[in-house]
Amino acid sequence: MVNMAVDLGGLKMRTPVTTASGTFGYGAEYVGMVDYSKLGAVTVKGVRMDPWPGNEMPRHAEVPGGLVNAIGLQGPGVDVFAAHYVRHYTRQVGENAPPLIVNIWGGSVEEYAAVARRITEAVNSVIGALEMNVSCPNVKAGGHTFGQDPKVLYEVVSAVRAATTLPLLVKLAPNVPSIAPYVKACEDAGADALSLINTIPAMVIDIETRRPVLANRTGGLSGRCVHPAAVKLVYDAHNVTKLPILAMGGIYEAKDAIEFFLAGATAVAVGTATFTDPGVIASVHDGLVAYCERHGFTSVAELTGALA
Amino acid sequence: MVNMAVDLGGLKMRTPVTTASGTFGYGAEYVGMVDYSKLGAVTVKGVRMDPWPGNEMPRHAEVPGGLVNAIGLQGPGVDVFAAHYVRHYTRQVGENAPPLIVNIWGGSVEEYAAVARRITEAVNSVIGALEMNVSCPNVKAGGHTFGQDPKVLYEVVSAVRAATTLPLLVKLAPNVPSIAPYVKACEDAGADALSLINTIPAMVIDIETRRPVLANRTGGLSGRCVHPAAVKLVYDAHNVTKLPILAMGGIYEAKDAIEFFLAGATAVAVGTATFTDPGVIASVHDGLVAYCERHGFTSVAELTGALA
Amino acid sequence: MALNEQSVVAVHEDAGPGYRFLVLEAPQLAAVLVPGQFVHVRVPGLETTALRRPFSVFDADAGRVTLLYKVVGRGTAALAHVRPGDAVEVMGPLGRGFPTAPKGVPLLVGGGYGVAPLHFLAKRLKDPRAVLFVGGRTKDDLLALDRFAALGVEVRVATNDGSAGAKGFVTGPLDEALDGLRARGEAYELFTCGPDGLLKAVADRALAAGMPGWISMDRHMVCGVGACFACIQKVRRAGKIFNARCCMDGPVFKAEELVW
Amino acid sequence: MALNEQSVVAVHEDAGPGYRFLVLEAPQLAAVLVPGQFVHVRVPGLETTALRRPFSVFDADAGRVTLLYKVVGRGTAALAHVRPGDAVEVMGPLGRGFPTAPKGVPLLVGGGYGVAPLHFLAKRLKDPRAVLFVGGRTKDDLLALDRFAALGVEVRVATNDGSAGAKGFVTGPLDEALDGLRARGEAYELFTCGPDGLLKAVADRALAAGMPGWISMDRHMVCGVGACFACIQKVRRAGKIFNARCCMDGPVFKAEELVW
Ligand SMILES: Cc1cc2nc3c(=O)[nH]c(=O)nc-3n(C[C@H](O)[C@H](O)[C@H](O)COP(=O)(O)OP(=O)(O)OC[C@H]3O[C@@H](n4cnc5c(N)ncnc54)[C@H](O)[C@@H]3O)c2cc1C
Ligand SMILES: Cc1cc2nc3c(=O)[nH]c(=O)nc-3n(C[C@H](O)[C@H](O)[C@H](O)COP(=O)(O)OP(=O)(O)OC[C@H]3O[C@@H](n4cnc5c(N)ncnc54)[C@H](O)[C@@H]3O)c2cc1C
Ligand SMILES: Cc1cc2nc3c(=O)[nH]c(=O)nc-3n(C[C@H](O)[C@H](O)[C@H](O)COP(=O)(O)O)c2cc1C
Ligand SMILES: Cc1cc2nc3c(=O)[nH]c(=O)nc-3n(C[C@H](O)[C@H](O)[C@H](O)COP(=O)(O)O)c2cc1C
Ligand code: FES
Ligand code: FES
Repeated sequence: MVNMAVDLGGLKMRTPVTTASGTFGYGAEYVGMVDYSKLGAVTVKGVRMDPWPGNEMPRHAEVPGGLVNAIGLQGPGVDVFAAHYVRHYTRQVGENAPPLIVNIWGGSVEEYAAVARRITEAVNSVIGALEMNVSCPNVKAGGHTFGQDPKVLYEVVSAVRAATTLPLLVKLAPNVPSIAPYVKACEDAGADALSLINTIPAMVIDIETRRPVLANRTGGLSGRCVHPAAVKLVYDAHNVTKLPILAMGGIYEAKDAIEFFLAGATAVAVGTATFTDPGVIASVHDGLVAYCERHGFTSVAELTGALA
Repeated sequence: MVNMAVDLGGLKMRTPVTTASGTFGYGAEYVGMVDYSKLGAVTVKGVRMDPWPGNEMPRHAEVPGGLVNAIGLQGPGVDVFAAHYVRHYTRQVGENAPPLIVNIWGGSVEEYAAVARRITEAVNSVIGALEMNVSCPNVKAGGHTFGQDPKVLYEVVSAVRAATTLPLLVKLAPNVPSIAPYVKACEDAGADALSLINTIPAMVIDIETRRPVLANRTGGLSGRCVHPAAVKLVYDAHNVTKLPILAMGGIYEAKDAIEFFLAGATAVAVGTATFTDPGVIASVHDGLVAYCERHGFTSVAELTGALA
Repeated sequence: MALNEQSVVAVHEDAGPGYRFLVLEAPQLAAVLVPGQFVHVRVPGLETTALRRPFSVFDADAGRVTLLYKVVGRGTAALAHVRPGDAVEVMGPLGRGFPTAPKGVPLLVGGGYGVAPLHFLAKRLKDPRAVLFVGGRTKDDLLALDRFAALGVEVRVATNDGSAGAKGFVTGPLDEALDGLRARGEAYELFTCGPDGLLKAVADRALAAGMPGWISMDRHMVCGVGACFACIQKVRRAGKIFNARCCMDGPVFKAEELVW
Repeated sequence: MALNEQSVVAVHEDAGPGYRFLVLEAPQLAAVLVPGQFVHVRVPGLETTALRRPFSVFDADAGRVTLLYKVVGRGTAALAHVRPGDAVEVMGPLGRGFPTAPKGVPLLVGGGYGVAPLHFLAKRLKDPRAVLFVGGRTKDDLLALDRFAALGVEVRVATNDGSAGAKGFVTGPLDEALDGLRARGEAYELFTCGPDGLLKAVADRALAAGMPGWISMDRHMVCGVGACFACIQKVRRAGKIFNARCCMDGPVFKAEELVW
């Protein structure tokens, strides 16, 4: 028996597997196709204060080994989310619904804090943690700018920290020369954990129409092709911090998740792969158990940073 | 008849296709397998002042859709390069050998300048341009550090500019929040063109041995999987500068190269794809001609930035 | 609640030039699908990371689900290679379908593979008054007409080049019929699937006549289940305009909801 | 100068448990390959971006190139599926091979698929004195012995488990033979290909005896032509130690050049 429980900066997860924000709706969409008992948490689509329409269509382009998306953080706003979607989630998934990690964003430091406060006040026991998105490449006024400069990052994380008692994850961008200053800013501001990685800025051009495929012109790359880059960032971050890391980026099978653990992750999120095969979540979970058994680990937590 | 000639910051290329540094040796290795008449230039492996051993083995890991390498810039030093390899290249490739773009690097600003000066003084008419590598992720003391900070970048490019009369390309790293400050530093320092992109920092872990596959632990990702990210960086750079751009990153067919031209490239380099199929160079060239004909472009130079 | 069924190819045959019928043994899905819903297919032969492809249901009966598809790109090209006995992962039932208790004469209007959900609809309606209006560029774009005839559905055809039926757009025969119904004061209900231009033409007619119009939208999809927001369509509901998810809030919308 | 030939599979057959012979119609390559050189194969069935896989040449004759390979990973597993008539892109001739005019008794020492280049060598040597020493864990690792016998090459075998020939390492029979030759004052020349441990053992013996030793190295490769520096081996030449490219400066090195 492998102990699959992990503690992600105060969020107790019964398994170290969650979903990546934006690839699993508000948590109930995959009922019937995903075995929720294998999830230690469900991470939902980014939420901000007011309803947000997102970008024009088309919002995605399939590329070899991945996906480029520019959804643009569409969402109903925090009130509808808290009132409607959270209830829908618990009702649909049932008794054993894993805790929610609520991904949040805003157009200003104040908005980030306000969204965090509103969700914290909702006092719904299914809400387990907040994940601050400061790294979405698809909204100009939004997340990305806050994550580009360690000083601004420190400010916005500090403000959210002051606004919530929930475990606080900060989701960082992959396109930085070195992750260290960003990690330090999060630590100093009181974050409980890090999420790595968000999508990599990317672009696809239709050479026949000579136009960008996405209405937003550019988007973010996810899927298998980003995995080796994500492993490196998790490894780098783990080398400079004791903060636990939620790792994501191109997990399609247990092997990909195990690489993340060995590089330093405490938990992992399955994202783009779910679109192709919702069964990936269960097979990552089961593959982790099998790997621990085969390699003599009694607890999945021992895998974190366990390079030989 | 499509006019395939382009001017890459003073380097006259008979076609807009070259090879990516480090994937085409010192230029003669693919004689017999590549139609050199379809190349407008040949870009050679990074050269520094003294011989350099590179990293330990293993130096590569195959990943889905690409390659992670940590060669570590092995090379014989500028003197052996200038004396032996350049001569070997012209002898082997013959009369119509395309000009060489010599990729250079160093451990200090002074060394960069010294290598540039030595190559410039070699006055070998086959040497067409210099490409400064300030973005290799695989040598700690080397290239990368110079490319991470726009101020340091400005300094090292200025020093090389003062040391050479050859057309000067600067090859930038992809892992930056915004390419603009780096482009500006190159412009201000007098660069003639930009090369985009170098490899993306990456890591592969063997989960059975629980060790990084590469002796260097981490490496650089290249190949098809980096293409959408590379197109975005070329697009961004083209939006903030008039400097011509040599684009590379995951070109496997003409379509990939055409995306680069539409995004703003003046010329393109085929890299990792050559390992799998040296014929990619000719098919990219021929596909470009066919595309121009089909779309009514009389000159490939018209494609640059030609988004509808 | 959707499920992901491991189906087995039973029959795979031509349905006209560039079109194919794919019949899958998929008893769980066949039992629950309703007309207008779609399935999300993992195409065998594509790389393991490839996205699924959405297809309307042409028929669901006796443990089998039939799709009618057109080869348009690399996914459908790969799909065309599956053979009887091959396994195909199919997610469904997805989205909201058509209502199947119309308040008037059911008029079905289709273009191209848009006739697929209309066939399943006609079969479930079992309404002898049902008429299919179908258009195409040439007679090669007219699909499965024999299958509609077998259901006892009257078929009225238009082709742009006049190679079959009336020459011109399908709105020609449709407007004729609408005039007749209006003259007789008969209520009708419009159901349509096809290119955006056709959908809008049909929606406009439903709105103008104050008759119900049910419009099935074709939008590029990623997840197919409402999880990603890739497939939006602007709609007005309860006075508010918002971006609905076609895969979850649609693909069938009411004519009056749509904001074009 | 290398070329990239579009070969066609002529024969593909088992060569022992987990081992296969692949015979390719490749007249251009067959005409120029020399023993110890290798070819770089684009494996059909792998994704289009997959790297090539390097293989020594087992035989090159009458327009055909034969490889002897072991299924060890995904590339060789995919290769095992090619069928007669399939096209296979093969790059070659690559690297420096063995000298084929030995100054003494040619002693060939192989392990596993390392016998491949030694077979081609034996065939070209046409030296009745040639002896093959071959080792393996069990008799299942002894490959193509009949093919060596057909060339008139004497074969001396050792297996770790004693299931064929002498029990123990191949260095047992080899040392016996070396003792005999030394006793008779006969010159010999060593040629070897196999696991690193074996290569070092043979190189040490050549150096100790002052006899020529030719060592074929197996290093992970990317380009196969000297363009990428992925495949290095430390060597000493003209007093200087440097990282040689196995694909270009090797794969065959002189025993005294190698720095282990
Ligand atoms: C609800 C719904 C029902 C559909 N029903 C049918 C049907 O019954 N018969 C039929 O032939 N086709 C149907 N389609 C369209 C079908 O999904 C596309 O033709 C198919 O996805 C094209 O894939 P491809 O790889 O061949 O084309 P490509 O153009 O190579 O596909 C590239 C990408 O674009 C997406 N894409 C391309 N065209 C469409 C499209 N029209 N709609 C959605 N995504 C698209 C693909 O999913 C893929 O991500 C339906 C679409 C939707 C949304
Ligand atoms: C000069 C030379 C001659 C060779 N001759 C033969 C031969 O005659 N018969 C034979 O069976 N094998 C031979 N090999 C080894 C053969 O190339 C590998 O077994 C093969 O590449 C493994 O590929 P894979 O995809 O099955 O294994 P995987 O382990 O899945 O391959 C993963 C990666 O590692 C590389 N790789 C793995 N093992 C080796 C290896 N031993 N050498 C080089 N690259 C490796 C692959 O190219 C690939 O990039 C030779 C290797 C070299 C360098
Ligand atoms: C369609 C889509 C929508 C996404 N939306 C969000 C989001 O709202 N907030 C966020 O922090 N990340 C978002 N992401 C990023 C993912 O959560 C994840 O970080 C990234 O996709 C890498 O993981 P993957 O390769 O497994 O998909 C989105 C990704 C995709 C593909
Ligand atoms: C094996 C290898 C060696 C490389 N060596 C160098 C180098 O010496 N100097 C340099 O500037 N870039 C080097 N690069 C980066 C390439 O020139 C190119 O920028 C990168 O691989 C992206 O292009 P691609 O995807 O077409 O390979 C190397 C890349 C590879 C794969
Ligand atoms: S396709 Fe994902 S929400 Fe509709
Ligand atoms: S494999 Fe590229 S240099 Fe040897």
